[in-house]
Amino acid sequence: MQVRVQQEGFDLGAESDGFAARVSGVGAIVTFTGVVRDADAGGLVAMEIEHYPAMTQKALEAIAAEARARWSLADALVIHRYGRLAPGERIMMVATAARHRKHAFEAAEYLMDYLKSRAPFWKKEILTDGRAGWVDAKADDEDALSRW
Amino acid sequence: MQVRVQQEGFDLGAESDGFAARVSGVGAIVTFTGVVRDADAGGLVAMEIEHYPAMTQKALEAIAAEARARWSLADALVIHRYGRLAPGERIMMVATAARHRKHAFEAAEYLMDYLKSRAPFWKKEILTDGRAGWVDAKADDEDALSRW
Amino acid sequence: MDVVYFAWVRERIGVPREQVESEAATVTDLVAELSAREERYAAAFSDLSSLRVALDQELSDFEAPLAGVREVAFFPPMTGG
Amino acid sequence: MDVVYFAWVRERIGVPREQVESEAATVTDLVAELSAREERYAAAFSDLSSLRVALDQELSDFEAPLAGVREVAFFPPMTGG
Repeated sequence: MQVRVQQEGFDLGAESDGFAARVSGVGAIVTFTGVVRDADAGGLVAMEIEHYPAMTQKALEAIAAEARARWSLADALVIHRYGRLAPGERIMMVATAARHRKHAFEAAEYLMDYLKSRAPFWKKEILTDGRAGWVDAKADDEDALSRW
Repeated sequence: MQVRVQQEGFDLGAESDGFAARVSGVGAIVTFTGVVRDADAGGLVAMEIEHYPAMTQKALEAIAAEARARWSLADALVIHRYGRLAPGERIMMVATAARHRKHAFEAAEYLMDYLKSRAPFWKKEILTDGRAGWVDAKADDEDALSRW
Repeated sequence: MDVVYFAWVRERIGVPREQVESEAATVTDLVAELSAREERYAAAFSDLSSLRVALDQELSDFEAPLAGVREVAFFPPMTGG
Repeated sequence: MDVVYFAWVRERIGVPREQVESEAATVTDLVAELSAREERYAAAFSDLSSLRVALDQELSDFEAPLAGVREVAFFPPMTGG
């Protein structure tokens, strides 16, 4: 299991290859990559991601360990960035590997749902017109946790 | 949209990077990779994948086009191999890109469910003890289609 | 018309493809005609619920008419992915 | 104990971290104590339903006791991923 919290970018291809090369006996590998997209109203200059360094690594490891146990994953990977990111930059990725596709998909969605609402990150959108605002947590994201 | 049916292997990292580089305006990229895993009872020497060349490309394109329209995907990728594969080799991959993670995940699962039961591929397991047998379609896989 | 077979259907019938002269109106009629010709067809077509059919490379069903069809394919349920 | 703030809570209070001397028994007591001290705390803590609290880097709740706790963190609902 690998959990990394970092400011620098990551290489999606190399991470995917490395993850796939490390697992054996699996039939299914799922990756999810989160990308900074433009604000819903447009005009995004940057996304600033703040986190709680003393807590982040520990919180992500607990989430990944829970997913791994629950779906008997062969392995799980979580990478999450912080700092200032431009539109189109990759924010984070997860990867899961399991014998069956349903388990790999479910575990990846579980990781994403928990990262969204239980990992100590906060996003601020910086807009072209000079405004800036913290992204509100969505009720949908909180509700998503209830399915697990 | 890219759909490829091929005998040779594919480079998961390069395909993931290439796909991610081609899409813009998205927030979520999901990939699924299928790997030849050992038979449930063990002893798999090879998996032979037969297909219906005149139909395969067309069937995969129809499935990918339906997924793309249904979830407003920015793009979709399907690669599926045929021929003789050893345990641990990659059989196929799909990738989806959408604004929101739920759509990217659902579309990838839809692609997989339809590839499993509606794309003209058949798998034969060659075992160490000399036996060989066609993999039966699972009722579960057929049932999975009813959720879409 | 051309008739093509895949996976264990191909193995039981013994050829991957053949030309068939037939006036069969539907797939079911064609299946009955072939099964009456030789045992290997009867064996391959003994349980239609375990077979699928495609007409000109489109999934179809056993009641479909064959008029104008150039290629009929018989195979077991697909196992892609 | 150390008290740390993130996102708009940090911005309203004006510092990311401070040492607080307090005999508060629970998080709610600490919030009341700080809110009584200065307006900026009252503003940041005006709606507890929009706040989350972690004690020694573990998510907790406002009724939790503070005995033995070294670091209290206040922040809005998380938006990772």
